[in-house]
This record gives sequence, structure tokens and C-alpha cells, in this order.
Amino acid sequence: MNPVIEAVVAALILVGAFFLLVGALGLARLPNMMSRLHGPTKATTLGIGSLLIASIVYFTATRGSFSVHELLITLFLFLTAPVSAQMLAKAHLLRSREEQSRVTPTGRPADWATLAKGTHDAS
Amino acid sequence: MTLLLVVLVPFFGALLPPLVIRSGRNTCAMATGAVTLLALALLMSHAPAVFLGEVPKAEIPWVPAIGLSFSVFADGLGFFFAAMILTIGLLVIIYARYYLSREDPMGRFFTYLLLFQGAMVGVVLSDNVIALLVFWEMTSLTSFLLIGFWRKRADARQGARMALVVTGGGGLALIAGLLLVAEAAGSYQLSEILVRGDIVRASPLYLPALLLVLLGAFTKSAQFPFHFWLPHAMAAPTPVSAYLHSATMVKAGVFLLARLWPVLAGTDVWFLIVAPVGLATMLIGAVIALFKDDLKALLAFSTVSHLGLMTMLLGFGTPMAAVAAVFHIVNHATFKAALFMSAGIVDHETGTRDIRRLGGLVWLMPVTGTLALLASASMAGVPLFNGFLSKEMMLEEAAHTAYLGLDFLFPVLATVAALFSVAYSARFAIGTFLGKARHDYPHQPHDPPVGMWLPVAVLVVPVIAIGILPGVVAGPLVALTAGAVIGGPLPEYHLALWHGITPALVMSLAAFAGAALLLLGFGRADALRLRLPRPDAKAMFETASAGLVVASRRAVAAVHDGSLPRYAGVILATLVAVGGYGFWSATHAAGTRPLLPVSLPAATAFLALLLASGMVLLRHGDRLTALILTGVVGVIVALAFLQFSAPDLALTQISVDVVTTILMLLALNLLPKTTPPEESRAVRWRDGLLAGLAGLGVAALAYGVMTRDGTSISDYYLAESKPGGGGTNVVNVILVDFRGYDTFAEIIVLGIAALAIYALLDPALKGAAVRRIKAMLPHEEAMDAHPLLLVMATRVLLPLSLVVGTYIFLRGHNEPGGGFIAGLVVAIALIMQYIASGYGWAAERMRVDAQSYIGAGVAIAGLTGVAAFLFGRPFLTSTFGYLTWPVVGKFEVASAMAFDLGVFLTVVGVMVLSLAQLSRVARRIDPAPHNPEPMDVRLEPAASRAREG
Amino acid sequence: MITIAIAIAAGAICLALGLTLYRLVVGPDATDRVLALDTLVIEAIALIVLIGIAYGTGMYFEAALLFAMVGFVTTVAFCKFLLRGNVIE
Amino acid sequence: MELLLAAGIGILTAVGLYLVFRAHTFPVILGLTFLSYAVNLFLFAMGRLAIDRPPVIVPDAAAYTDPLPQALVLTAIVISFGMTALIVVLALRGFLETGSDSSHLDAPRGGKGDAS
Amino acid sequence: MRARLLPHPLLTLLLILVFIFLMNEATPGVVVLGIVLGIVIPLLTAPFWPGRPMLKAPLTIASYVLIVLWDIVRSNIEVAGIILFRPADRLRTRYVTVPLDIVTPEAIAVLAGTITMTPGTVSADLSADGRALLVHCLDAGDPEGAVAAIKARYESRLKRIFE
Amino acid sequence: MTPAISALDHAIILPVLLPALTAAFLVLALRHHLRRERIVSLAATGLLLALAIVLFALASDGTVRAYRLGDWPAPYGITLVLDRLSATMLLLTAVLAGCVLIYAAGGVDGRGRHFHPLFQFQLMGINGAFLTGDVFNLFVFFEVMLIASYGLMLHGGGPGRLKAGFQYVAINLLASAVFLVGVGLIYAVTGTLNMADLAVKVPQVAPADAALLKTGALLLFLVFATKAALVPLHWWLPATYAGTSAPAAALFMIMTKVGAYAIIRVYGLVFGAGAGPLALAAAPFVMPAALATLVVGTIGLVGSRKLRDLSAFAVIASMGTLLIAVGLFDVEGLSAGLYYLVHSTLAGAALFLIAGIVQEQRGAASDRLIPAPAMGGETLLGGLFFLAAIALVGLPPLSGFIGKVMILQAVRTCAIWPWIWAAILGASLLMTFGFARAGSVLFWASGPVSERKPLPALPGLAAVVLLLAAIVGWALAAGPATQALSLAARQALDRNSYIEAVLLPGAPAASEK
Ligand code: NA
Ligand code: NA
Repeated sequence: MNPVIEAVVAALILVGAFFLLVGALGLARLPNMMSRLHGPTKATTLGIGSLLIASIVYFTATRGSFSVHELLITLFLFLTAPVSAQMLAKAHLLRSREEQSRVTPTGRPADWATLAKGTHDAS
Repeated sequence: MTLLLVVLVPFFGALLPPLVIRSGRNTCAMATGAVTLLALALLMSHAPAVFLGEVPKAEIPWVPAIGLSFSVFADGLGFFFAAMILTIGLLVIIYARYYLSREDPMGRFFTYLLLFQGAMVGVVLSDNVIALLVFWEMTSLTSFLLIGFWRKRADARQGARMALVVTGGGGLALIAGLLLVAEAAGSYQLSEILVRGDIVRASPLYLPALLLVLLGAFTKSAQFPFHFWLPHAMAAPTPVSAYLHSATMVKAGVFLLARLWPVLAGTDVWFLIVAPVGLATMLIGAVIALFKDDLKALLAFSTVSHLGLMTMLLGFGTPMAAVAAVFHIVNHATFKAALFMSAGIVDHETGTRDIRRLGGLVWLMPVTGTLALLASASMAGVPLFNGFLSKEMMLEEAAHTAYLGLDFLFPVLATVAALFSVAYSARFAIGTFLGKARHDYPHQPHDPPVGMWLPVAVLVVPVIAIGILPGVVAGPLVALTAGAVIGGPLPEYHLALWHGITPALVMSLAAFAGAALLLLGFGRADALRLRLPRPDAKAMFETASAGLVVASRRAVAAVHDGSLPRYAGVILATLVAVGGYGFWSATHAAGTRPLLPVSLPAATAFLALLLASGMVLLRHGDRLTALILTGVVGVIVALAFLQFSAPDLALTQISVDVVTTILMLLALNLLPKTTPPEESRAVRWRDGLLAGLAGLGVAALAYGVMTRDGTSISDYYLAESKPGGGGTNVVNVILVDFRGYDTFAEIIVLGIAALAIYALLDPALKGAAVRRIKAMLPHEEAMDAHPLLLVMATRVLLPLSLVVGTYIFLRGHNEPGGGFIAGLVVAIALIMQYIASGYGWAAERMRVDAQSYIGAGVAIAGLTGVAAFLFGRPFLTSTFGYLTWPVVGKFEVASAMAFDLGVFLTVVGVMVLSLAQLSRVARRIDPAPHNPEPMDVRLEPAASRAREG
Repeated sequence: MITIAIAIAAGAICLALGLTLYRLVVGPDATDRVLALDTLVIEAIALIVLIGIAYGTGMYFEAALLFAMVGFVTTVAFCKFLLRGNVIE
Repeated sequence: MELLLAAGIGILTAVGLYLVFRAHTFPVILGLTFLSYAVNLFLFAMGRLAIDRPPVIVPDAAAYTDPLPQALVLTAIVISFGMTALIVVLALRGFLETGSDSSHLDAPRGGKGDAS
Repeated sequence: MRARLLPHPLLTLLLILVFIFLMNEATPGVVVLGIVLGIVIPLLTAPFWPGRPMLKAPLTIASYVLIVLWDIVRSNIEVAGIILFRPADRLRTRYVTVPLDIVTPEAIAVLAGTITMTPGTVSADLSADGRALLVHCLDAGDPEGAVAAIKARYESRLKRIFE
Repeated sequence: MTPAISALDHAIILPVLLPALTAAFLVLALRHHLRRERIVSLAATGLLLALAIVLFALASDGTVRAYRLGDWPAPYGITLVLDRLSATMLLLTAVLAGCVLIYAAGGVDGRGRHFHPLFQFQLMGINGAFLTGDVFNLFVFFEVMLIASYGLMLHGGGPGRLKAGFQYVAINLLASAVFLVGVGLIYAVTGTLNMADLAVKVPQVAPADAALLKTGALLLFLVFATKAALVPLHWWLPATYAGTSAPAAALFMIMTKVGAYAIIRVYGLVFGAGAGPLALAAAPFVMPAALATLVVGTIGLVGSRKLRDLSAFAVIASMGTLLIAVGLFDVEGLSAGLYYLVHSTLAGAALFLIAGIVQEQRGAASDRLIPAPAMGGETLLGGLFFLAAIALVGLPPLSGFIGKVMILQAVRTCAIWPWIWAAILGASLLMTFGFARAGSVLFWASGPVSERKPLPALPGLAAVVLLLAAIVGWALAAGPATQALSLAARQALDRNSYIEAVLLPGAPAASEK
């Protein structure tokens, strides 16, 4: 294999692993739930992303044909990770009075959806 | 063949009474009588041959494998007994016609009676020991029905149960005994066994066989100490008592002793057991009889006493004693049946059977009274009546018998028994029929209709005839019967009224004298008896029964306490013990397969498994946490599958875990969220220890296997997958082809699960469950049921998932994937629609309902398999080929993929249906109309306009 | 070079796994644990991709894809449970 | 590796069985889930372990792992899903009908249902 | 007619691409099958996606994607620094409210997703009327600035794309 | 490729396919029409009976027939095996199913959803278990059978049934897990799943592997023993049988027999006398456990408070008796066991159906053994109960007696025969006591018989009468029946004909001489 490509792959692998580790570190050491939520979303993006690019480059180089299916993993993660994060945030928000006291007002008559009362009774 | 009919006619005839009862009671009785008469006539047709010394036989093979054949023979003994049973049966039927009241179901009564009669005849005519056992137990069963005929009376029920348990139980012992006798003799035919007495007595099986047979005989014939059931069986209608408890059934035990006399008798053991049992029974029966105030009870214990007499005689083991026994059997049958019927008439006419309230009846009902007095004279052993003759023979035999060197024991006790016998007979006769006529009866007693007293009269005739002319009247019969019992040359004997001054005559006279004294001092004797302890057999039996029931109940309840942990614990302990035994009882050597080096990710995954499992162990009380941790375990298991080259398994595990988690969450929503800590520390340690031991065992087994090499049929799959199955993913080809039958059954398991879930949850939507669901107040919850971001993401995900599902399905035959996994992926995408946009909104948009997916899936899979029939191939035979299309190029078509499509559809249907059903229950909590919109966030009208624009 | 990178990356990811486990164990709340589980899935995907490169095979790709696709369903289901009780309503 | 997997199977088995011994339905179900993980891994291990030898026929493969246990485990996974679904529903309905999620049968003497 | 056959043309394109990516090859067979799936699946799933957002301004789409990718890389590094080196008590975590001008659900969803995927911010909730987004910032020294940046960099473009 | 097979050969798979497709059809087309469901279900069961008769006749020529699914050669594909034993079990199942279905059609089937599909699936599972010649496939069909039985067990049930059902399912899941461990070990050592192939390979096991194989064999045995309700693995049975509906309990009579059948197949054939170092691996456990089972069943029967409890314990006792015979692992014992198996299945079913009718007729008192107002048809029911009790206790003249005598004779070869005799006969005595007590309370100790009380429904009575008639017929036909079963037992224990038929399809048909 071309040493340049090899180096690129190795670098991408290391970058990916680094961000995964940082994400986990954030998860482990940040002081509250909402902050910890930031950790994994980083791991998802640059961590997995770098690894997948490494995989694309590696297989394209070794097989001689363009390997792109790894991109689909990224596609799915981009589609799903924000949902997971928001659902977790909402669950935490609902369960923690302390957290509720920290949120900023909506600036509108309606409250935040998680905390709103009677949203669907009105329908 | 007609001999077989003697047995069969009563059985088939038993169908008759209920059929003709509509035509009236007379018809019914006549039909029953006719049946008996027919049987008797058939029997009598053999009489000439029997008296000529022939032994008529007949046989229908039944179960050769166990030596059972329905075979009968009529030697002297069997013939005599059969004749007696049928004759007395006839009389009892006539008597019963008048005895039974209009309220009594006569049809049923006669059915039972004929069944009993058939069984009894079967016992005495059987040539096959197993057939004999069959009939023997049938007499117990039918007597149960007869004793309990007045089923609304507690004493009848108790008496019937007691009789059944004692005689039926004895019958069970007899089964064992006779099987051993037959084995020792090498034949199941009595006629053969009877001539092999020497072989049997020499066999090591003799003693157990003898003891078991005696147990059967003694219980049936109410011998001490099994005599207690008989009086309580008197709760039966009098015809039953007369028939069963004096004339026939109780004699079955004595019959059996006589029947097997050539085989079993003549040894010391026989004498040492049988003779004293008979003696004791004779004595105790007589003593109790004297103090009974109830006529039937008195007669019942008298019967016990006389059965003892017969048993004792047979127990002596000498031919002469056997002759005496046979003679007494004949005599007792006549006078005792007559007395029972008389007692019945008295009861019928006066409304009481209590001697203390009776007296002088001979003046009020002269015919009955006279007949009864004659019969009781015979029972007392007064000369000129047949009872005297056989009693004299008994005393004569007793006088010459020494037991264990005690030469006075038998003579003295036999005399005492005779004394009591005279005394109770006298008390019966005098107390009931003699003395002043009383006028305090509820109704003025009269002689009954002729139909009731005629049977008594018929029985009294031989009582007197034999008594006066024994040699002429009874001689041939006794000779015939005794000959059969002895099974060899008869001893020198002479049936006559006068033998000179013999020891027996002296003993007899002593008995009469003593009896006179005893009766004079009856009041004092009775007072003395009342001061002695009087065990009440019925109370004891009932107490013992209740105790048995309670003890059983406690024993069962103690272990079957409904506790799943305990059940599981015992099962696991058994598994560990038996598994451990299996391992240690066979040879084992450590494997030599080189181990794979441990990798860091594997070690980390193991650590994760350890942590998650350990935490579940400690924190399972918090159910949600336990569920999250289970999810972690699932991820690790999937990774393990990947690590060890099982991508298909990993894919399946990943997707199944998702569905399982949702399922559990749906349930947890309605279940308590925590498990209360209940068990003590000791229990937890015990469980932990047991579980740990099992875990250790399983781990050791797994390790043992993984460290050794082995060969397997899998090489064939690897070789044939492509050429034979048309696919390169061997796992998939195994699933859809090599072992497609497993898969077919497996999707049916899923289908059944869905059906069962549906059936289970349907009723949860009504009744107590609904009240409970409604009582669950909605807990603190976000009002945002369908968050916008979630809804939008799932909208994109659904089509993407379908593409991925198609992809996984299509390539499953060649690469990791396949119908299962594709089905799971699509199902999850559909379930996501339910989760995100709400059940109502999503279900409306589902084009096909889940049940149809299941049905269609199973049908496609099944029909793909059946299609092979058309080509003369077995179920599920597959085929594949390659098609070439323009542009698209060459691609493979395999029938196995059609099968896989069935799998796919079923999986989708089952997953969606199960979860949807489960969620349906929870949706009952909140009966408010559901938001028809897919999102709860209410966008401004501008948004709608923008969308339309 | 790639082999070394993979070894280092494997170490880093395992360390990440360990940190995630720490959060899983200490919680304190159910949401923290769900988040840890979610992160664990991401790390599993990373491991699978890494294994794919290490073994030079695409055989494990679908597993990673499936994790990416359905892993979030578990998270959403847990959150939905925490938010509303009923996951499907 | 073998030892690691064997130990993992053992742990899953032990935890699963321990939970099956609990007196309430939910832990029992969790225990059965653990048990089925353990058993699936066990059955899988019966084909011995191989790394990077998936049973997919490729032209230049040196060897393959045993595919048969994999197929069996796949069947077992699916069946145990069906069973789990059913027992979950059963536990739920039992709770809804009786108000107790104890796994005890109610003893005749009116026993020890839980009040939750 | 086109709307009936191709309810989401972009989706069709996406599905075809996804299928080809999945197969990891672009042989005629794969492409044909991809096209079939790209047509059939949106038709099957159309009921589940009732609105039909018409994407405009393809160039804006491209620039939006690039900006987001760049932001992801940049803020990943930033956040890595925060996680690695910043003591917990010096974090300026806070919520900010982002009032929304966009109204299409698809646009709101993309915005929320973008915010979450760019490190440092997580979109935590939406107001019940859908007109404000609650964003949690890991370290926001200037909350108003953060809101302004979101609106300027992302929302304005999304408004052009979707509305 | 093997030559094409005849239409008659396909008959071997039909006992599985017919109920499966019937069930699918019922779910798809008739799920809202109970009457039509009934008709189709009854018709299909009738057809199954005819099919079973055909197969029985087919097997009577003494040939072991193998049906190779997917046309794959054994041991690689799954093979179905029809021999005298499996044909007997199929026929018994069909007869029982017919009677039970008639009872259910009296109205029980309408008390919940999906009775008939579940019933048909249950039959599919049972028939599949009897036919398969593959140990893993046996597992799969056990699961089909079990999951259908869960559905039937809970059909239309109340709270008590649900709790009992949970335990039933939980214990069976535990057993299923052990099944997989056992099968796994056996596969790991022998490398095969086909029973004939196993019969070839087990005797050749290397000494180093024997312990693993034996452990697997014994674990598997415990699974079958659990299904057969062998003490101390019987816990699931009393509450399950007593808790479910009468027809379900009656049908379940055959489920315990599947356990016994599996023991015969696997421990008579694979680990039978010819299994070399593992010969008769399970034998040391069967006899003591069977005796314990008999004792526990009997004690439970005596202590029962309800007729259904009594019936359930009677089933346990009968399984004890049956396995005493099976535990001999010789031709005589097995023939005795098979004769008794058929008998006890029919008798137990009759008893459960009677209990069901009694429960309906007695209203509030249900089937509790306490005095209560007289029920309609008391005399008739009492008579039927009397017959069923005689049958179950094993008193003459019904087939139970013949079976017990056969067993008593067969165990004479066993060293502990006096104990076995004592147990069997002592149990009979206690059972006589228990049944007499129960019967006299239920049918005799009631208030005056009133003609106005409604009589029991006709289908229920018909089902009971049919079952009792079958028992009488079984007793009358005991001669030919025991002869046929002796051949079946001989064939079941004959490794060679089985192995040849399955593994050597080209060889001339192994006909017994
Ligand atoms: Na596959
Ligand atoms: Na095939």
C-alpha cells in the first residue's frame, strides 16, 4: 500500500479514537447530566466519522474499487444522534426540578414542550 | 362355552334392569330373576358331568402377553359355590322386589346386584388366576356400590368406603400373591397350579406368596384383625347384607383358602397363621355378636365368627378338617341367609331392629317367626339342624389340635366360642320372637307378603333336611366339593347325627350349659363389657382416614407451596447434582486445542459484562436500571458473536434486543417499578451459592468443549452450501434449506406467541384488569408525547430502513443477513412510527394488518415447502437457478428465498402485532381522545400554509 | 503503521469503554445510564469498524450499520418511557 | 479467549438463575433473559471459537468456523424472543388481574402477595 | 401525476444512492434495483410523511452542508479542549432560548439536529408552539452571541432552503 | 439425487402440516366465526385421525420409514422417522384430540380468543415431536408444543390460572435452556444432531470426551423428565393442570407422554444398551425417580381438596407408574409401559373432562370436595367418574389393571422388585381410598337429587363417554394391542433397524423377522 495512504489511514484512526476517548471522558467527568450529554455527541461525529473515513480510504486503496458504504453509518448517526440527545435532554428536564429552574423562558406564551401543561388537551 | 355364559349372562343381564324399569317394578325384578335363572340353568346343565367327576372347561383368550385368559372350569368347589351364589341370588332378588321402597331406584339396584353376581360367579369359576383377580376386585367394586346404595346416608357412604378400602386393599395384596404363586408354579391356569402344590411350596416365593394371598383372603372374609369393616357394611339394604355379607362375598376369602388349599396348605406356616386367625375370629365374632342389640349387627358378627370357624378348619390343613369346613360352608349359607332375611322382615314390619324393643313376634307373625326360630336353632348348633352337624365336626377337629405344644388351647377356646355362639343365637331367637307379644310397635306387625317369606322358607328346608338326613341330602355335594378342595382321595368320614359320646359331644354340651348360665347373667356380663374398653372400628377408621388426608395434605402443601423460587431451586439443585454425577462418573481428559490469545477489547468487554451483571445482581430491585444494564449485556453479547466470526448472530442479537427492550418497557409501564427486597440474607446467599455453582458448572463445560477439537457434520454444509443450496452464507443456507424445517417450525413458534399474546391481552381490556388500569393515575409526565424532532427523524428513517431491509434480505443467501434480520429491521422501523407519531396515527397508515403478515408468511413458507411435492420431492426441497435479464445481468433465483420471504413477513407481523397489542393495554389508562396529529407541537397556521405552498 | 494505529486506537476505545462503564455504574440517574448505554453503542460501532480494518474484511459492516440504525431506538424507547410512561401511545 | 468466554457464560448463567429465584415476576423475566444470553453463547461455543473465519464461502478463505451452531443459535434466539414476549404479557396480565406481581401462586391460606 | 408517483423526489434520489452505497457497487443490476426501490418505497411510505417539503436553493444546501461540516470539526476540537483541560467549576454551562423564524417542521428538525451535532450545543427542547428552541451550551460566555450565531449561520439558510 | 418418492411417503409429514395449515387458515379466514372455526377444526382433527390410522397401518409392516426433509441425506438434513412407536403415539394423539375437541366445542372454546388455532398448533407440535429423528428439531417442536400449550393453558382464564401459567412458562423456559445446553454438549462431542447418527457415534466416543457427553445426555434426560413430570421436576404440573380448562388439561395428558416418549427414544436408542461406555446413561435415575413420582402423586391425590387437584396428582402418579416400566429399558418393560401409556392418557383425559363437567354443574361449590346441593345428572356423572376412577387406580376390569399387571410382571427382573410391587400396589390402595372419598363426597353426599337441575351439556358427556369407551376397547383389545406394542418396543430398542433406515436409504427395508 502506498505509505501516504497508510499514514492517512493511521492518522484518521488515531484521530477517531482520540475523539471517542474525549467523548467518553466528557461523559465520565463532566459534573451534570446536561453537560455530560455533550460528550457522546462529539464522539459520534468526529470520532466515528474519522474511523469511517479511514475505513473508506483503506478499503478503496486495498480493493482498488471505491468503498463508500461506510458513509451510510454516518448518515444514520447524523439522523439519529440528535434525536437521542434531545430525548435524553427532555427526559432529564422532566425529572429534575433543579434543571427546570435553570432553563431560560421561551419568550412566548407557550412553555417548553416537555414542561407545558395541557398541550394536547387543547386539541 | 355355556360355562363361560354362566359368568357372562349376569354381566350382560345387568344392562336389562334400567331398560325395563319403566315397565314396572315387577317386570324389573322378573327380568333380573330371569337372568339369574338362566345363568343357574346354564350351570346346572353341567351338573351331571360335574357329579360324574368331570371338570368342564371353557376359554376365551384375552391377553396372552400377561397370561390372562378368560377361562373357567367347574370342579366340585367352583360348581358348588356358583350354584350357591346363583340360587341365593335368585332368592335375594325375589326378596328385594318387596323389600325396596318405591323411592329406591330399583333398576340401578338390580344392575349392581347382577354385576356383583357375575363377578362372584367369575371368582369361583375362574381357571385363570389373573381372571380370578379381575373378578375378585370387581366384587369389591360392586359391593362398594351396593353398600353405598342409600348414598344420602352418611353411614352408608362410610361403610361402603371402609369395605372398599379393606377388601379392595386386600385384593391388591392378592394380586401380588397370586402372581407369585403363578410364577412359582409356572402357569397362570389354576387347574395346572393346583397339581403343582409341591413345586410352589418348595419355591422361595412360597412364603411371600402365602402371606399376600392370606391378606387378600382374610380381608375379604373379615378375619381378625380385619373383621371391623363387615358390621358397617350393614348400612346396605338388607338384601345386600344377606347376599354379600352372609352368603357370598365374605365367603370368597374362605373359598380362596379352599381353592388354594392343595397348593398352599399343609405347611407349618400355613397352620401357624391360618388356624389361630380363624380361631380368634370365631371367638371374637361370637363374643361381640352376643352384645349387639341390632339384629343385623348381631348376625353380622355371627357371620364373622362362622367365617372364622371355616378358616380355622382349613387352617388345620388336614383333609378331615377340610371336609368339615366344606360342610359348614354349605350349612352356614342356608341358615344365615334365612336369618338375614328374617331380620329384614322384622325391620320392615316393626320399623326397628333393636332387640331391646322387640319380642314375642312369633305370635304376631307366626310364619316368619317359626322360620326364624328354626334357622337360629341351626345357628346355635342344636341337634336335628344342619348347624349342629358341622359344628360337631369342628369341635372334634379342634379337640385333636395342639398349637405350638399347647394341646388345650384350641379345644378350650373352640368350646368357649361355641358357648357364645349358642348364647347369641338364643338371645336373637328369644329376644325377638319369643316372650310376650308386645304392642308398642309403631305399626301392628304382620307376616309379610309371601314373596318375602317364601325365600326364607326355601332356605329352611335344607336346614332341617340336612340336619336329619345329612348323608342322603348333603353327602354327594360335600363329597364332591371336599374332593375338589383336597385335590386327592377323601378321608374316611361319615355324615351322621350320632357318632356316640365323642369329645365333641362333651364340648357341645358344655357350650350349651355355659350359654344358659351366661344368658342368665347377661345383665352383669353386659355391665362388665361396658366397663371394658370398646374400640369403635368405624370411628377409628374415620379418624385414621381423616388423619391420612390431613397428613397428605400437609405433606403436599409443605412442598407444593406455590413458590416459584423454591421450585426453581429444587430443579436447579437436581440439575447440578445429576449433571455433576454425569461428569464425574465418566472418563475425562483435558483438551489440547490451542487457546486463542486474549485481546484488549475482549478483556474490556468481559469487564463490562462483569460490571453490568454484577450490578444487575445488586440493583435488580430498581427495574428500569436492571433493564438498561440488560441492554449493555446485549451489546456485549452481540460483540462477542462478531469477535468469534458470527456476523449473522450479531445482527440478529442487535435487532432482537431492541424489540425486547421495547417490549419490557411497555410491560414495565404497568408493572411496579421496583421489586421490594423480601428475602432474608440467608436465602439470598443460598440462592447465590446454588446459582453460582450452576454457573461454574456451565462455564466449566463450555471451557471443556472449547479446549478440545472435534469433527462435525458441518463440513458437509460448507462443501454443499454453494453447489447444493445455491448460497455462500452457510448459516443462511442451513436456516432456509438444510434445516429449513426447523425454521418453518420456528416462525410458527413466533406466530403462536403472537396469537397467544393477542388472546391473553384481549380480555385484559375488560373486567378487573381495566378497573386496575384506570386506577393507575397518569404519573408525572411530559405533555409532549410526539416530539417534533423524533417524528421528523422517523419519517426519513422508515424509507431508509426499508431499503436496508431489502438489502439485508436480498444478500442474506450469500452474505450476512437474511429474512429474519430483514424482518426485524423493517419491524423496528414500523414500530418507530408507532413510538414517534402515536399508535392511532401510524396504525391508520399501515396498509396491511399484522395478523395478515403472519398468516401470509407462514403460508408462503409452507407452500414453498409443499411445492416440492409436485416434483415428487420431500417437503422443503429447494431449487435454484440463474436468470439473465437485459441490463440487469445474471442473477440468482432460489426457491429458498421464497421461503425466506415467508420468514421475513412472519417476523414483521409478529413483532409489530406483539408490541402493538401490549401498548394497547396501556393506552386504556388515558381514555381521552388521542391527538389526531402526528406531533404535539402545534405549529402556526403559517406552517401549514407553507407546507401547502 | 496501520497495525500500530489500530492497536493504539483499540486501547483508546477500550479506555473510552471503561469511562462509559464508570458512568453506567455511578449514574446517578436513569438518564445518565441510558446515555452511557447510548455511548456504549457508539463505541461498539467504532470497535466494529476498527475490527473491519484490522481483518481487512467487510463482513462486519452490517453489524455496525445496524447498531447505528437501531441503537437509537433503544435510547428513544427508554426516554419515551421516562417522559410518558407508555412507549407506544 | 476461551476462558474469557466460558467465564462470561458462567456469569450470565449465575446471574440469570439468581434472578429466577426472586419472588417477583419481573426479575424472573430478566433472569430468563440473562439465561437465554448464556445459553445462546454456550450453544455457540459448542462450535469452538474462531476469529475472522465467518462461515461465508469466499474464494481464498483458509478455513471457516462451524456454521451449524450459529444456525441453531439463531433459531434459539428467535424462539426465546417469542417465549419472552409471551411471559412478559403473562406477568403483566397476572399483575393486572390480581394486583400483585409476586410469582407465588396464592396459597389457599391467603398468602403473601405483595402490595405494590 | 409526478407528485403522485414521486411524492418525495429527493427521497427517491437518496434511496437510490443509499442502495448503491449499501451494495458498494454500481453495476447496472444494482442501479436498476435501486431505482425500483427508490420509486416503490416512497410510494409505500408516503402516508407516513404527509407534508411535501420542496427544497429550493440547491447552492444554499451545499453551502449549508459545508458550513456544518466545518463547524463540526472546529467545535469538536474546541470542546475536546474544554473536556480535557477545563476544570468543571469553570464551565459556563447555560441554556439559551433561540426564537425561531422558520416554521416548517422539516426545517426546525434540521436546525435542531445541526445544533446538536455541532459540539458545544445541544438542542434540548422545543417550545409547545414550535416557535422557540431551547439550547444547552456547554460553555457559553456570550449567550446572546451564541443565539445570534445560530440564527445567522444556520436558521437563515434553512429558511431559504425550506420556505 | 435420490429417486422421487411416492404420494404415500408424504403422509409422514402430513401430521405436522395438516394442523399447521389448518391453524393458519383459521387465523387468516375464520377468526371471527366461532361456529365455522369449530367445524373446520373438528374436520381437520377427523382427517388427522384418518391419517394417523393410515400411518399406523403403514408402520405395522415393521419397516422403519425415514422421510428426508429438503431431500438432504441424513444426517445432514432433518429426518422424520415413522416406526411402530411413533405411529402409535400419533394415533393416540389423534384419538385424544378428537375427544377433547368435541368437549371443547360444547362452549369452552368460545371463552377466549383463538382456541382452535392454538389447539391445532398444539397438535402440530406434538406430532412433530413424535416424528422427528433429530435432537435439535425435537427442541424446536418442544417449543412449538409448549408455546401453544401456554396459549391453551391460559385460554379464557382467571387470576389463578395466570399465576399458575407464569410458573408453568418459567419452569419450561428453564428446561428449554437446559435442553440447549444438553444438545450443545452432545453436538460438541459427536458433531451430529441426527438420532441415528448419534446412535452410531455415541458408542465410539473417545474416553477423553465421555464425561462431557454423559453430562449432556443426563441434562437432556432431566429436561425430558421435567416434561414427564418426574419427581423432583414435576412442580409445574399440579397447578397447571388443575388451573387450566378441562379440555386443555385433557389434551395436556399427551404432553407428559411426549417427555416419556423422548426418554424412550433418546435413552432407549441413542444412549441405550448398545451405547458402549454410555450405555443406559439415564437408567440409574429413572427407576428411583419414578418410584418417588408414584409416591408423591399418590400422597397428593389423597390430600387433594378439589377434583382437579386430585386429577392432576393422579396424572403424576400415573407418570410414575409409566416410567417405572420405561425405566427397565427392556422389551418387556417398554411394552408394558406403552400399554399403560395409552391407557393412562385416555383415563386421565376422561377424568379431567369429568372434573370440568362437575365444575360446571356444581356452581358455587365448583369441584371442591365438600358436600353441596345435588347437581343435575348426578347419577350419570357419578357412574362415569366411577369408571374413570377404576381406570386410573388400575382396578379390574379396565385397561389400567392389565397395564399394572404387565408392569408388575416386567419389573420382576429388577433387583428391587419387592419395593416396586409394594409401591405400585400400595399406591393403588391409597388411590382407591382417595377416589372413593372424592367420589362419595361429590356424587353421594349431596342434597336430594332433583330432576329439575339441568343435565350436563351433550358434547361434554359424549367426549367422556367416547374416552371411556376407548378405555374399555383398549382393555378388550389388550391381546392384539400388547402384541403390537411388544413389536413396537422391540423395534424401538433395536438400534440397527433404525440406523439402517435413516442412514442407509439404499439398503433393503429393515423388516423384522
Ligand atoms: Na443470514
Ligand atoms: Na431443501
